[in-house]
Amino acid sequence: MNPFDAALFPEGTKRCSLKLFIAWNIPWILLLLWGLVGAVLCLYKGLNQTNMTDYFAFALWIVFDLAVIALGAGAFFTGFLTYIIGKKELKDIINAAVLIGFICYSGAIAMLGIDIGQPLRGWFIFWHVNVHSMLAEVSFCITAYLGVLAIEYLPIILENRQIQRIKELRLFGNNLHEIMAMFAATGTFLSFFHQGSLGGLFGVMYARPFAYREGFYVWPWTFFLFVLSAIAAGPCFTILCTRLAEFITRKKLVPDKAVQTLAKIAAYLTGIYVLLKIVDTLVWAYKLTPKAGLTLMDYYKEGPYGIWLLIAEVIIFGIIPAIILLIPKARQHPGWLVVACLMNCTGIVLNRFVFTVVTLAIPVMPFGRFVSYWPTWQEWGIALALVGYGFLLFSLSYRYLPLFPKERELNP
Amino acid sequence: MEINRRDFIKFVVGGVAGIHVTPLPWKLTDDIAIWTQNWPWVPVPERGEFKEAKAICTLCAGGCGIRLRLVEKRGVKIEARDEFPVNHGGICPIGMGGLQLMYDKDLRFTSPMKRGGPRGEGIFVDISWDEAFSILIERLKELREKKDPRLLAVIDGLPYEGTESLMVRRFLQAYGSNSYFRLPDQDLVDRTVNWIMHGIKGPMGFDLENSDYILSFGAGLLEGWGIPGRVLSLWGDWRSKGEGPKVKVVQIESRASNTASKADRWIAINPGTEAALALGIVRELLQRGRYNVDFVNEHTFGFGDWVDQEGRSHKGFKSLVMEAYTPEKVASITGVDPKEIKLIASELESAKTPIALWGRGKAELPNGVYETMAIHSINLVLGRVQRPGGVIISKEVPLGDLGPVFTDEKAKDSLRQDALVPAGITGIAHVGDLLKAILDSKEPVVDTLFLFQANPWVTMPSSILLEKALKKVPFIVSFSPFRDDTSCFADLILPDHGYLEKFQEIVNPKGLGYAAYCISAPVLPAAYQTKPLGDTLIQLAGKLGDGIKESFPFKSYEEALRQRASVLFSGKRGSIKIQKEPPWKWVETKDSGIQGDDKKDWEALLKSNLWYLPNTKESAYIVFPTDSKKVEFVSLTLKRFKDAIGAKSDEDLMPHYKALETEKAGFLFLPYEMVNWSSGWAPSPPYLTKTVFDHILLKQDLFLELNPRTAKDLGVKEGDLVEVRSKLGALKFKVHLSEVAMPGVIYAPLGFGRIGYDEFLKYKGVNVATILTCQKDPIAGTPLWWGTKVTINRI
Amino acid sequence: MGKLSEHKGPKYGMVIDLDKCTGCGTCMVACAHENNLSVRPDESDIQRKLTWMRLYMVTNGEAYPKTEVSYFPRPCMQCDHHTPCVSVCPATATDYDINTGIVSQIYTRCIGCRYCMAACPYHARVFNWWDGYFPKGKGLERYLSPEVSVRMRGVVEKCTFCHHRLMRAKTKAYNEGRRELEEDEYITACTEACPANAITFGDLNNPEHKVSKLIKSPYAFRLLERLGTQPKVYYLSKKEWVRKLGDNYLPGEFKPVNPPKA
Amino acid sequence: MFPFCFEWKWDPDHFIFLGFLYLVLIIIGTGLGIAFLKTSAQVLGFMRERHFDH
Repeated sequence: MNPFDAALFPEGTKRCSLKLFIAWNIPWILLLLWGLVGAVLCLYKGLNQTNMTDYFAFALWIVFDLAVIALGAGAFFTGFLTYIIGKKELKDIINAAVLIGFICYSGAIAMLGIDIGQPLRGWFIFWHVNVHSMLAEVSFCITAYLGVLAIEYLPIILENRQIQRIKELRLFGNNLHEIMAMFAATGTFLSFFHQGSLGGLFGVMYARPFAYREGFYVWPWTFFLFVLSAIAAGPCFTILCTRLAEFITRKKLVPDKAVQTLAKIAAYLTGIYVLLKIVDTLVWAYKLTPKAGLTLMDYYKEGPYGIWLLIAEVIIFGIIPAIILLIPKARQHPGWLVVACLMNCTGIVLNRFVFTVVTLAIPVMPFGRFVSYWPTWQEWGIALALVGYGFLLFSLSYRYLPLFPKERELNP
Repeated sequence: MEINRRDFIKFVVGGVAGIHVTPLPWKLTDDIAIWTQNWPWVPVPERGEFKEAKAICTLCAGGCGIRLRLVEKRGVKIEARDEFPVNHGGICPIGMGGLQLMYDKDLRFTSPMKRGGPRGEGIFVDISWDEAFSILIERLKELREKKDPRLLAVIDGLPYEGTESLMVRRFLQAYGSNSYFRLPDQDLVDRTVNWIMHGIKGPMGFDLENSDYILSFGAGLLEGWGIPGRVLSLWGDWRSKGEGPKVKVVQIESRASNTASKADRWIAINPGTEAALALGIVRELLQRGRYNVDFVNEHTFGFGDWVDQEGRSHKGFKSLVMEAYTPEKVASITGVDPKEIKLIASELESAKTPIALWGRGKAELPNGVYETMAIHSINLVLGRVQRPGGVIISKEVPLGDLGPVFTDEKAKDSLRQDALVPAGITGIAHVGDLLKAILDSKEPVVDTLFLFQANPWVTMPSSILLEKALKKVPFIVSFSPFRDDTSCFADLILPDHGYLEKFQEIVNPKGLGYAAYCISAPVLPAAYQTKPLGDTLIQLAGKLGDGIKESFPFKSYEEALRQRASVLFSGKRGSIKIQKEPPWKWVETKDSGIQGDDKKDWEALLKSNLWYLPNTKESAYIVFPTDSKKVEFVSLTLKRFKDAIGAKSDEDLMPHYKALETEKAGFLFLPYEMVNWSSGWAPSPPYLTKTVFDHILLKQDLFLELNPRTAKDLGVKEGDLVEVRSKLGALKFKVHLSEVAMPGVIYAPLGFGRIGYDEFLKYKGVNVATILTCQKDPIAGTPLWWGTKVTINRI
Repeated sequence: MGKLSEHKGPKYGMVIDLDKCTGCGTCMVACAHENNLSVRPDESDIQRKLTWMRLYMVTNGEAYPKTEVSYFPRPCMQCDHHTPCVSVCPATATDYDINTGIVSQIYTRCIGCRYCMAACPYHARVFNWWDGYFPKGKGLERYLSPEVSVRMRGVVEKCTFCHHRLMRAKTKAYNEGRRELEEDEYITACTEACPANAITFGDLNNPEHKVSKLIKSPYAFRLLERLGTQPKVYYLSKKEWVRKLGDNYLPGEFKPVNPPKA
Repeated sequence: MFPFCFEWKWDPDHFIFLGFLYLVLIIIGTGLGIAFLKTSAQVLGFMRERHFDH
């Protein structure tokens, strides 16, 4: 045991040796480096380093952005439940949720920075904002929300044993903690809108029949579906992450009560989401599509993307996990819970993939042609770096911060 | 004082907070953004005063009128001139992209150069004009004194009646050589037909502006036939909904080309059988007696059976056609339904001013002479010669000549001997003949070869021979302004100005329906160290001395042009002023605009850029300077040469169909041409690469076009890589399946696979011309290229 | 945005007669020249080809010898109703001009997020994946027009109906003390270049202009009209199969036009 | 984003959108401010520091 290292551990917790810890992180660091090379190339040489085209204006990166932002929704939603609704048991998992959210959002924003053709002018989105653009709304909200997440994450950092020694920082942390409800509320507000707007992003493209949806006032139905799917899948992802942490650390970190509360809520939300998604799909297939002169199968008549995508998204990775989660016996069974959460998250990722990639792969002009796309290693690198970054930050936080308040109790 | 952790943290926090209240980070962010808006490597076009200049375009022998938009002296845009009668507002993509050809350094020879690498690699090093001249003079003097002057050969791709071409021929003659070779093109075939049928040595024209029914035998009206600017613009008029007579276009072709698709009717025909169909149509007309009896009786010879001086009776055109071209027979040859033949005949009957057109694709590659005669015979039986909307055979431009050629003793001696490479009855030999001679003969047939605007690598079928042959030529000189493929084999470059940088001239724009002379002064300053061809020749002659010098008494090319023009002015015919009444209205021009003052007239001519002589009622009654003083269905001219052309029967003196003998095995391989891709001497401007579809060229791969049914037989799929092999060689293609292609026939576009020019053209696709196998036309000696059979193998 | 359509001022539009169009591509070359488009050594990748005017080749799908090909020249449609690209641009880098109906693009403002490209069903927008291709000393910058700024890498560009030509015409008119432009005073580069005169350009709000007469033809149609983008580019064709390709139709939906009895 | 950017319009859309944005920023700002001031107050001893537990 390296004393300097050990001195940083949360009080009364056991951690693996520094060597092992470093060894564990090497793959993540490598992923980060790969991503770094890709990023440098893209920023220096331009986006010709990717396989994106005028047809595939959005591609792998946007899919990743949408996915992680959806999965990161656990943060705001758990925060909302904990601080606004007052579900005290969730205090035991909120830290982890916040951290996951922070990882997802910071990663997503970094990736967006590379995705745009003129990163150095990226801030024009704010300066010259077009208030009618869903993307503007998204950018505003996720940047603001990232700030909120940082503020929520800060006290956790400040709870590090050594930092606690510094009076100012300790006090600052405490004081932030006291007014956390205020930030949680703000975060909830912001998240609701950008999760929605991410859906709106596609729903408003009324000249792309595959993505277009009608809606309420300025918000297409996808707006609400995305919010719903995000808060349904977010908690599941939080559960998965904590379960993974528990599996890797071979410790129990979160009391079942917290997990079950989340699972239960996720269950109902998933259920509602899937129902609405089915309704939405039917309206889309039988009202909007014919209006554009197309049949449902026209969307899938060519290219690598077939009707199986719809089946997989709605039935296999929608209805099934919803059912599993809704059966109390099933969701209390650790194995089934993980399976259900996994499927649920997959469903949401699939949904984001379909809206991003398939929308663009389908020609709208009768004499247009289907296009398909495969990312370059630069694109993969940058996308996977997000995973590496996530593992790295989570591992560090777990090792040095009291991420799981109940860890001591659960592992005496 | 010692700093403890507290102070340190205070310091850091304070610092971070502090910096953000200063404007520094914000200013920086802003500056960086501004930098991205003014990246130094993004060119900023120079500003300046906008001007406009008028010129003509001589990238082909069309002579379209163009307007040039200038910023100071910099050309920034080319537009077509609506008031210019030749193209009346039309322009082709190549002409539109012309400025890129002027400015793209790597497309041009930017100064005199000599070879700096192996032959054909196209590696050259800059030299001075003096050095270039002295190298050439030395060689020419030695050749003339010590060897045979006839070993100086010329490949001339310049417009035949142009002053530059005249100067080239004059130079050669004065030097004492008769080794003059042209590129075999349809213009040459037209001239031959004009000569053997009408007795006129000159180009033919088509008064399309007045035609109301166009029967096109494979003429790629939308693929760049004739003057693309003119034809495309006419096409627009023909398709105008509303007022004006409706013009009907019927396209006879094996492939669903743009012309075929956009025509009122497309008749799919077995490739190479056009002549049979034409004569079948003639027969149908004769059968019905619905032909122009007066014209045929008064103005033609050999229509009916005839008796020669020896009293031997011969078969005439009519009986030939009636016997040999019955609908059934024609149908079996051409694959065209007899009903179709009847329909065309009726349409020709009812049309007021119909015309039959020939010249496959762009009419750059030559058709057969007999074939052309056969198609033209439709016009003849309908009396559509020298009539509005018909074929114009007499388009003389009364330009002066360049004065007498001084052939000194040396020249006289060598000119007395026969040419090293004999020409056919037309008196004009072709590159093909030269190449064969070089490859076959033990004796050297050429020592020094001059290239003038000639790029046989793409414009001549079976050009695969070119590489082998040129490598046997001791010394090659190119006068091309462009790094064209053939010039890559040159040893010495004396680069011409780019077209807009020099005096440009077109005598009788190709296929135009009236006599015209287009000329324009330079509109751009020379971008590089080049010299106008005319001046180069004058200086060359001056340095060579002797009779050659005397044959070039001009101070400059301009002077030579003016000398010719002054004769034009003195004739007081036609007009150097563009009149309200267009030239195709068949009325005398009221005011010619010629004042009788050479200087003023010259300026006026350069201002309008055009002299033209409209046809009039009188033009209809010309005497045909043939032996019979008539249009000859049976060519007595040919009769005179019947041994030379191996004519055995009467048929051989008449229009008739004769199948090309081709190998039985394999698929017929036909090249096709595209209006948006140059398959001629001028390169395609880089912008044209944007207009080429990815089912024609993708990255470096050219696509072979074949019908799905053919593909099934071959067992190939879309995108497969295949090798196409003819007798001459093999090329690699990707496969594109398309119902545009006739089953059993495979097609590929011309003009790709360039080895010259720059990254925009170089090594893109393959050069289809290389492996086309040819037979020699018995009369004009031009290649008959549409019988190439190939085998296809997947690789 | 709907309210824009009622605007009374000039609203420039285009009519392309597909029966006249020969597919020669002169419009594309003219456009590239007029608007300083960069051309790369390889332009064969249609998904990354920089061109504002794109030519689509279509066939009637019949087997030989009934095959027919035709072409769709496709500039920016300058959509009039709730312009799909304009509403989505987060940085207001593209805008719909109420006074002309022209959709503009500000290259120095564009951040290259490409949302507009995703929103445009016509693929009228192209992205600068590379820096413009102007190698040092090659001379490709020598024919660039000072009227149009050269784009930098990483921004979206599109057809602007040669907006600078409108400015040119307006300046001229202003100097001659005129407020109104003549019909043929402002036309796009492609309109001027088309050798077959297949393209007509003018003010759709002006009943005197040819365009507003032409669009009344029963043979006039617009691309993907039923999506409701209200393009200001119209097409004409007497060929049913060509008109049918102008939009998506469910079986039996397409109504052929019977040519008016003469 | 600010009235001096040319695309700014004094219309409801801008009021609602940017109104909310600025509101959020203010809330976050105040939050941080409160925490900061409170802390400094406690450090400087104007205010008793409460023991805090989760």
